[in-house]
This record gives sequence, structure tokens and C-alpha cells, in this order.
Amino acid sequence: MQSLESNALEPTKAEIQGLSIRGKLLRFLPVYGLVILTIILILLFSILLPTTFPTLLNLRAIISDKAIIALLSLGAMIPMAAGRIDLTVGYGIVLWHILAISLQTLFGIPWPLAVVIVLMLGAMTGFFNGLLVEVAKIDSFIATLGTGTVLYAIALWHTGGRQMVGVLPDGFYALSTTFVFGLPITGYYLIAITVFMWLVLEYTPIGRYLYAIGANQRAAQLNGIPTRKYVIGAFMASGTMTALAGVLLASKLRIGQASVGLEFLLPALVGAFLGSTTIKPGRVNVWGTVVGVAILAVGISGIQQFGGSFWVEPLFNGVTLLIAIGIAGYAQRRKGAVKK
Amino acid sequence: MNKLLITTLSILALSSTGALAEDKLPLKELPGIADRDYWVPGEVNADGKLEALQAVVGAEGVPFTGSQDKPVEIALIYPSADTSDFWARNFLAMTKRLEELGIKYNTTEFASRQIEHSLQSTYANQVLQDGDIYDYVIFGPSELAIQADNIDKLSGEDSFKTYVWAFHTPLKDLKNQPDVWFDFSSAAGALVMCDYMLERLGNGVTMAMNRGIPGITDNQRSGDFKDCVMEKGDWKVAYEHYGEYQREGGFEGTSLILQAYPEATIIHNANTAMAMGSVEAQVSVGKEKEIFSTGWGGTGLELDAIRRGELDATPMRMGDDVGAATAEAIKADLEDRSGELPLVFLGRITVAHDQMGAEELDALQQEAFRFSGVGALER
Amino acid sequence: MTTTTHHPGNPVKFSERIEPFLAIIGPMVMILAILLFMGVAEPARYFRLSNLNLILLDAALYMPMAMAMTFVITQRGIDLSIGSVAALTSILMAFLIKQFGFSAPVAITIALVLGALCGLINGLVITKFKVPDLIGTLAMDLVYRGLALVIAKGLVLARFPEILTDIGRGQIPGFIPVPVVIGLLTMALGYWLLKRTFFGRYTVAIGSNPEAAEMTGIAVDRYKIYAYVLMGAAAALAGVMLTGKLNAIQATSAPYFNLHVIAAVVVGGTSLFGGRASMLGSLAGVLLLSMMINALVTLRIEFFWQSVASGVVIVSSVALYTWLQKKDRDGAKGLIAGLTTPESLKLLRLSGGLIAALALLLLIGSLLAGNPVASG
Amino acid sequence: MPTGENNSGPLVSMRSITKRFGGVTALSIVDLDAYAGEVLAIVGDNGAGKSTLIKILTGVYQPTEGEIYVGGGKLVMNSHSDAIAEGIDAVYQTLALADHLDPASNMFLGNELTRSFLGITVLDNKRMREETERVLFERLGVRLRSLDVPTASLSGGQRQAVAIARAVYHEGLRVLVMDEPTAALGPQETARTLKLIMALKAQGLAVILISHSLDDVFEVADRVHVQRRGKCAGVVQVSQSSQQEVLGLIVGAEEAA
Repeated sequence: MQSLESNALEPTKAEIQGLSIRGKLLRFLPVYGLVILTIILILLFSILLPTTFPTLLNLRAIISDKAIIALLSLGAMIPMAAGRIDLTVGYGIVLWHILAISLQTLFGIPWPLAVVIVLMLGAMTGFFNGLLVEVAKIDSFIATLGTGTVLYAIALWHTGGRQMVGVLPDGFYALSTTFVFGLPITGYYLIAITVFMWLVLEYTPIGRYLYAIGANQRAAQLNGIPTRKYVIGAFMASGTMTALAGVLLASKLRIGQASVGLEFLLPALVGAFLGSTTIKPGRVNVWGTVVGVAILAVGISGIQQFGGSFWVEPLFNGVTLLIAIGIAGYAQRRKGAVKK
Repeated sequence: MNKLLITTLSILALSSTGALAEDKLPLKELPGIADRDYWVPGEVNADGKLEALQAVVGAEGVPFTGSQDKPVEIALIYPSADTSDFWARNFLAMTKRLEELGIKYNTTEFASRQIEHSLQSTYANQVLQDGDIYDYVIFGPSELAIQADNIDKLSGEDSFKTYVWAFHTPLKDLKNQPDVWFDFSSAAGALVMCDYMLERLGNGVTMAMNRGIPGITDNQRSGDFKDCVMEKGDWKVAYEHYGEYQREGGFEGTSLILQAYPEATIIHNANTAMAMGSVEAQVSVGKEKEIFSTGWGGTGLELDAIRRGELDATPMRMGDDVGAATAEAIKADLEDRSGELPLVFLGRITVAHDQMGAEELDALQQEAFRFSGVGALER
Repeated sequence: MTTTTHHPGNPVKFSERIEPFLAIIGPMVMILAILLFMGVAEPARYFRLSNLNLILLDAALYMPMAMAMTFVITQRGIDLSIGSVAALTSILMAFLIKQFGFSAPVAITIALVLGALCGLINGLVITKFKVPDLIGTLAMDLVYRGLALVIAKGLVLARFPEILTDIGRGQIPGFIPVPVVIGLLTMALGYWLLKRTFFGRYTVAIGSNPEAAEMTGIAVDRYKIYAYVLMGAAAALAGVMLTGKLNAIQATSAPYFNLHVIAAVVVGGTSLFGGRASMLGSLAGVLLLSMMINALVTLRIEFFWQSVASGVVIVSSVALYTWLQKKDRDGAKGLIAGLTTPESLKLLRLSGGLIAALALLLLIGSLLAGNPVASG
Repeated sequence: MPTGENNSGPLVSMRSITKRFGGVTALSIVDLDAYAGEVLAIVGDNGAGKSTLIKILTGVYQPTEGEIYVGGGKLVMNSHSDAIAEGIDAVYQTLALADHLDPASNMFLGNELTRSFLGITVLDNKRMREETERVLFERLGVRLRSLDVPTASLSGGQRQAVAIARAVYHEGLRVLVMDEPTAALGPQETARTLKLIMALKAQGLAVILISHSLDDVFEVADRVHVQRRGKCAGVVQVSQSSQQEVLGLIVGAEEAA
């Protein structure tokens, strides 16, 4: 299944130099199309809903609501860069947010340790996924589907239909509820992680190698890149990010239950996929992913303020994804046409 | 192969005899009966039977006097895999009450997720196939209309009694009615709540709503309540958000309401999860004292929120009534008194609110969760 | 020179002779394991005609989709939208019957055509927009689900004409249920399509070597679209069967069709990397998953084991197949030998380290543990 | 000297072929002639334009400028199937085989034999199998142990035979292009493949052989066409030349006359 090909088509410097302004615009449109669309949407909603949309309150609501999905998206995009998919981001968050609470309430483990244990478990799950994919050579879709179902089953077994509730230390709640300069702290986590991942993926050999593996694993191998190590590492990173998202979700919800979390899987994947259509079109990338999650957040929030209903979300997610990949596909064909 | 044919025929034969018992329904007619494809409890319950069972359930258990050569076998088919602890509490209440009554029992659970209608259907078929094992089958439909045929099939089986949980509207076109429907009536709860809210807040108020998913439950919890306050108290509804019964949905809806519809001073939430999300959104902008927000169900979380002064009122179910009543029904059946049971049992509902003292709330909670226990569930 | 069917030289090697059946060894071994286990654990209840009926009835729903998905996956594609297609088309069918008084056969036909149309859209998105299958069908899944919700809201449409319930759960007296007949017929159709038609031949060729297929003049895009159209129609058929089975339908129905069907097909030995198709395997895969759930229910085992079991079965049967193939290629190297390479040792050390760290953390945690604060 | 040059005109001629991709010129004014019953080798460095040249000859690419003549008539081809219709086919280095299909399915890929069954056209697998067996043996002298296994399980030479059989099955085949047929083969298999080429030549085909191995070229070819930097660096008769001379042309040490 060649579902995650990496074929970047951002314009090169040389290419840009020779172009007219119109040409440059045409060339950049697909690259920043989603960003522009996001800005247009924000402006549009701000004009139409001047009193309610462009408010600090709304910004807070969007950030505290979507930061976790953005983290999941960023987690999911790491294996994607290496041409693999990780479905455990959706199943994992169910178990991790439950464990983050139950380790404290059922076993009395202090919260910082509980958090570290959950993160470790996340990394281990990622490691296991990596083993299945790279050592047992099972397709990542099936492998992570398998581990995901098992994680989910453990969550069901562990809770037995109960909600995990308990009075938890304020320090644990503070992980997600603190406000810094008027905005939820989760937003700052997101920025920090985004910048860190951006630096690693764009400016270190790790990122180069991951993208190289995603583009052509065989070639990467022949060039001496230890692909196995990097793919396993990518899954571990994604597992840890999922666990982090789970911890933050637990701190935000204060309740752990098996019915929460699975619904994050699709939006998280959609965010990462959307991300692959912008900034660095043709391959998943950090800022693109953030933009992808942002446009969905903005769009859905705006439409809902118009009184949109519960069906808005899937429809908007789907249509946006279609349009974005349509634009990217168009750009790709234009480029292809030039080549022939 | 012939055996199958015979089974098929015999099931057909059974269902036709089973239908006879329900020929007498409805017992009386209430307004709108022609427009409904279901009966409301008042139409099918013989006078006094519901109240009698409610009284038994509210009182101390009277031990079972008969003898059992073996434990009764109970199968539970319900969508408990991913919902709140509603099903777990019912289960606990039933089993604890059975123990209190001195009835020996074995349970087998067939759980699924709420949206796995097909799996539940598979379970129903399999339990039916193993009908010889079970004495009682408790069925919590994933969705009433979708599981109607399975209710019918299970009810048509003679080797066990069929009890339905979480619904209280007997469908008219079932060939076989289950022996008892056990539920809380959201419609009744909506009316209790409506009366309380009008008395407390007066007329002409503007409200916004976090509704669930369009459907019968939301129509009763939110729709009936809305109709009642608009009609009796001339209230206005500024906005209705569908939060899909999710905490996230409640948070989102409330954030939206707070900024887009500041005229709304009351926020209705159609379940606990949304109420918690709603309260959280209010707290995050410091508006929890200005907004009068309501929940649904009076679960421990909601009562805690009321104690913290974040949530203001909620129609509170005596949660363990359903499970306890099921145990009482089993006892009545074992004592050959099943004729005394109503067709529809409704658990008791009262309003818990922020003007109650701590002790009052505690007592209410104690009563509601007398079997499954106040607070987090231990199973 | 006359052609003879007699081949000189060495007799055909055993491994070559079983090659065509290698794909279904995985599910067959698992099925056998279930049968053996149930033969010991609960033979009386598991092995009876009515239970076979139940298993088949459960599996029948997935047969048409597994058939079509075999083609899609063989072409290196995937379709995540089938659950939504099933829901959307059957909702529309239900509306036509309940609200507009269409006769059931007409409405069913319309549903199937609509399903094919959804498949066509998927195919066009993938071939013309050049969108990877995974993303394209994921997007369309959201769109179809959204449309179904727009149309039906939370409404449940129930009580359909008899023909529909016959399709979904009818029983031919003394014989197997109608849906099973339908399911097996679609499977047979799939087998025929795969072996006897251009579509089947080109499906394998496209999945096996897309460039070669293109070079030999095969209209690759068109045949890809055919596969998605077939998939859409099959999903719609499954939707109709589901509606009939439950005698009711809702926009949120059929939530996990895609994963279940993909799992069944992959367990059946069809490769996600394309080119390797096994229609018999897909049938075995569907049966395996149904038998497994049925066995767990018969044993009255707690429900979450279903999840665990399906996860384990999926992964292990794919792993088994991969291992068999690898063994075939690289010579029979034992599992133990594979574990002692320096690379594997490093991995073992890493996992050991992780587990040790975790154990240490848990130990520290329990030392520091205060009283559990379980009350809310 | 078995070149057809003296008997008649060339079977296929390419005249002044130029091919540009965007701003890059891959071929510039190249001529090429191939005669029936002759093996013409094309050699040259990577990027010299060998594969572009044969892709134009086989209709995969269209030339930016220049013409192709077959049997004296001008030819305009829009696709590879046009070339096949004109009797020009190619066996690519990758062999273009679907490894999961059996040899017969591969041999007839895109050109299946059918029969009518109850008015429905279905594939005639039995006849394709028989034909495959016949063609492999009669034209190439190859017998496979089993025709029921996936092509992937055959040896390199056998796979090559299947790919060649696919090309020669076409009755009207006149020109067969072979792209690096021996690149991935061991010495034994290479010898067998060269024998196949000689057999095809004996059957009167014009064989165009692209190869890096001058040993192979000097073993089977009659003439050698040397490509260098998108241009033809010279055409030499094998019988009147040496490997040194050809090597010189390839690297540009001496310009050909």
C-alpha cells in the first residue's frame, strides 16, 4: 500500500527566480493555500460575527479544545514522515488518559510519577509497534490496528464500564488548566513541541533520514541509513506524544472513561494529512499539521456559531480535506506536466 | 436440517400464543395515542402496580422465602462498553438487591459499544439459541427502534423471562411484549424539572441548551422541557447546540453560548458529561456564578458540581431503582407473583439543587446509590 | 512440436505446489485452532446446526464487502469509506421506502446504484485528483457520514417490507439463511471475476507491478475505478443486508465496517502491498472473525476479549504469513536464530531497558504511594 | 556478414530525432537504422540518451522533432500500443512482468485470449496456457517446469524468456528492442539469453540490444550504435571494430568519422 508517498513539491529557489510575479503567485498558492484559506475564514467569520468570533474567549475555547488533537496530529505525523501510519494515536489516548488518573486513584502513585509512567508506557507501545512493523515486517496499518485494538480492550477491561474519578492533586489539574498571558497553557506546550519538532525534522539528520525513508526506504537503506532504528524511533516518538496527549486530556477532563478518546483518531489523522498539503506540499510537515488542525478548528467553530449542528464536524473535516488535497493534486499535476 | 425447520415453526407458533397475553393493551388511552407508535407508561400499567413496585423498591428488601435448587441464570445484553457507569450501577444494584433478598444467581454479560447495533443483534441471537441456559434475559437496547425485533424475539421465547432496561415506551407493533420495561422517564423528569425551574426562576427567562443527539432521549430531556417552560412560563430559547452527549460537546457549546448569546442566563445540559463540560467552560471564564446551569441525572459528578456551586440544579434519578426493581421482579416471578408487576417500571426522580444543604444532598445521594455506592464504582 | 502437459525434469517442488494455498494457511490454521479448542471446551453448544447458522449469518454481512475489498487491496488501494457508504445508501433507501412509498425492490436497486456512484466518486478522487487512497477515502468517509447525518439526523427508520427482512435475515426452510446465500454468491462472483475476467487479471497486474501494467497498455485508472465502484456497490449491498437484519437503520450505523472488512481480507492472505489476491482467503478471513466472536460469546467470556482476540488474530496471522514467505525466500532460519543477530540483540536490550525502567518507576511509585484517593 | 544492408533498405529508420524535456535536451538530431535479421547494439554512458531513444522508437515518448519510417512509410505513434501495432515491441530491463501472475497471464497481459461463455466474454485461461507453452518451446526453446506458479518464482532467464515470448507472440513483430537483458543475470543465464537473441535474429527479426556489457555486444551484435551526450557518436561494424574503439567513442576519447 503506497498510501503515504513522499514527494515534496515546494518551489526551489532557482525555480522562483525565473518567474514573473503572477508565476510566483501561482507557484506559491498551493504552498500557502491552506494558510491563506485559514486567514480568509478567520476574516470572514470576524466580519460576519464581529461580537462573538474574534474574541479572546473564542481563542481560548479553540486552543483548549484543539491543542490535544494538534498534539495527536503531530504525533501521528512522525511515522508518516517515514511512510508509516500509526493508528494507535486514537486507541492509545483512551488507555493513557484513563491510566493517568487510575494510577493515582487506584494505586496511589504521586502524579508526577504517574505521568512519567504513562509516558514510558506510551514509548513502549511505540517501540512494540516499531518492532511489529520493522522486525516482523507487518504493514503499519494492520500492525497498529492490532495493537490499537488491544490497547482499547485493556482500557475496557481496566475500567469495566466505570468512570475513573477521584480528587486529584491541583498540580495535576494545573497541567492543563493554567493560564499564561490569558491563554491556556496547553497552547504553549503545543508551540514548544511544534518548534522543537520543526527544528528536529527540518534541520537535523534525524529529519532528513525520516523523510528519506518515507520517500524510498530501499534507497535510504542502501545509503547506509539505519532504517530500522529510525522507524522504531518514529513510532516511539509518536507513542510518547500520544501518551502526553492522554495525560493532558486526563488533566482537562478529570475523569477517565473508555468512551472518550477514540473520536480523536480521525481528526488527528485528518490534521496530519491536511498538513501534507501545505507549507511543504507533498509530505507531512510540522507547521502544515498545525495549520491543518487550525483550519478545521476555525471552520468548525465559525460554522457552529451560525447554528450549525452536530453533523457539521465530519462534513467540514471531509470537505476541507478534499479541497486541500485537490489543490495539492492540481499543483502536482502542473508540476508533472512541466516535467513531461 | 429438519430440526431447524421445526425450530423455526415452533418459534412462529410460540410467538402467536405469546401475542395473546398482550391483546388487552392499551389499558386506557392518553392524548396523542394515535400519533405514537408506542404507548406511554400510563396507558399500559394497571392502576397502582407501578406505585406498589416503587414502594417495594424504596423500602428494605424482604427476603425470598421459597427455595432454589440452583442459582437463577441471568444474561445481560447491554451497550455498556463505552458509556458512563450507568449500566455498571444497574448491574450492581440488581445483584446487591438479589443478595439482600437471599436469591442465588449467576450472571453472564454480553456487552457492546453503544453504536454496535449489529453486534448486539448477534448477542441476542446467541442468547436465544442458548435459551435453555438462562432464566432471565435483561436487554438494554443500543437503540430502541433498531433493536425492536430483537426485543420481540427474546420476549417470544418461553424458557426465560425478558426484561428491558433503559426504555419505558412499549412499542405498539411488537408481537411479544417483554415481561417488564425498567427505566427512568426522561419525560417525567422533564416535567418535574420544568415545574421546579418555573417556581424558582419565574417567567420570561432566556435559556440556551446543550442538547444531545436528536432522538427520543433528547426529545424528552430537552424537547419536553423546552416545550413545558415555553408554554407554561413564556421562556425564550436563544440557541440549541447539539453536543452529542460528549463532555467536549458541552464545553464547546457553552463557550459558544457565553459569547454568542450573552442574553441567555440559563444553560440546559442534556446529560452529565455535557454538564461537566459546560461547567468547565463557565469556570474557565469565571461565569459559573452568573449562569444558572442544569444537568441531567443527578450523578455524583453533578452533585459535586452543585456542592462547588458551579452547577445549579438537576433532575436526580434514584439511580439504583432500576436495578433493585429488576431484582424485585425476579423475586416476584420466583414467587409466582409476576401478575403483580407493572408492564413499565419507572424509577423515582426528584430535583437536586444548590439551595439544599450539604446533608440534604448527601442523604439524597445515599438513597439514589444505596446499592452501587456513592462515588467511584468498585466492582 | 506438439504441446504436452507432461513436464520433464524435476517434479514440482512441494513448496511450489502449496504456493497458491499458502495465503489461506493462516486463517485455516486459526480456524482449526478455534475448532479444536471449542471441541474440547464447549463442543455441544458450539457444534450444532443453529450455531453454524448464527456464525454464517454474522459472516454473511461482510462477505460482499470482503469480496470487493479483495480487489481494492490487491490493486494496492484501500477503502475506508465503506461503513459510511453503507449507512448513507441504506438511509436513502429507507427514506424512499418509508417516506416516498417506493417499492422495496426499486429502492434497493437505487441504493446499490448509489453505492456504485459513491464508489465512482472515490475512484475519481483517487485516480484523477491523484490523492492517496488512504486519505481520499478517509475524506470521503467523513463526507458520506456527514451527508447521512444531514439527511437522517438521529432518526431511526424501522419496519420495512418483508423482502428487505428476507434479504437481511430470511431463512430458506431447511437450508441456510438468505443473506448467507447472497454472501456466498457474491464471493463466488468475486472468484469468477478474479480468475476469469479482464478486471480480475488486470487487478492483480496493477497491484503486482503498476508500471508494467501501464506499459502493457492496461487502462490502469479505469480498472482502479472499477474496483472502487464494485466496492461501493458491495458496501451498499451490505447496508441493505444490515437494514434487513435489524429491520431498522440509522445514520450512525455500520461504524466499524471498514476496519473489520480490511482485517478479514488481510487475514485471508491478500497483501496490502498489492498483487496477491485470495478470494478463498477473504472468505476464510470473514468466517474466522465471526467464528472467533461466536466462540468467545459461547464460552461466555468477557466482552473486551473480543477486542484483544481480534487484534491478536489479525496481527499474528499476517505475521505468520510474512514469516512463511520469508522462510521460503531466505531459507529456513529458525526464530531463535533470527533473534541472535547483533541487531536483534540491541533491540532486545532496548526493550529490556525500557521494561526495567518502568519496573523501577512503579517500584518508586509504590514506595511513595499515599493512600489511594478513590472517592469522588 | 549477415547484415541485411546489402539486400534491402532498413526495416526501421529514425531521422533527426530531437527530444527536449522542458529546458533539457535529451536527444539532439539522432539517426538510427535497423535491418531485418540483424542485431543492432546501442551503447553509451548513463544519460547518453539510450533509453529516451528507444522509448521514442517504441511509442512511449513522442519526439520533439524528427521522423520515424517503417518499411519506407512515415510513422506517427501516440502510444506504446501504436508501436506494437506497427510490429515494434520492447522487453524492458525490469521486464514489465506482474510477478504475482503466472507466466501465461503475463505473456498475454493486455492482450488476453477470450472465449464466449453464455454470451459473456471470459478469459480463456486454458488456451493461453497452451499457447504460452507452445511459444516458449517453439520459438525460444524453453520449457518451464510448471506454468502454474507465480512468475516471481522463476529464474531470471526464465522470466526473460516469458517477457520475450510476450513480444514475439505478436505475429507482425518486426523490431524487438531489448533493454539491458543480461544486466541482472549470472554467466550461465547470460549465455542462454544471448542464445535466445541469436534465435530471434535467425527468425528474421530486427533486434535492438541496449547493453553495458561490451563482451555481450561483441558476441551477438552486428553493428554498434554509440550514444554520447544525447548525440550519436558513431555507428561501427562489429566485424571491423574492437572493444577499445567502441569504448573510446563512449567516453569521447576519439570522435568518430
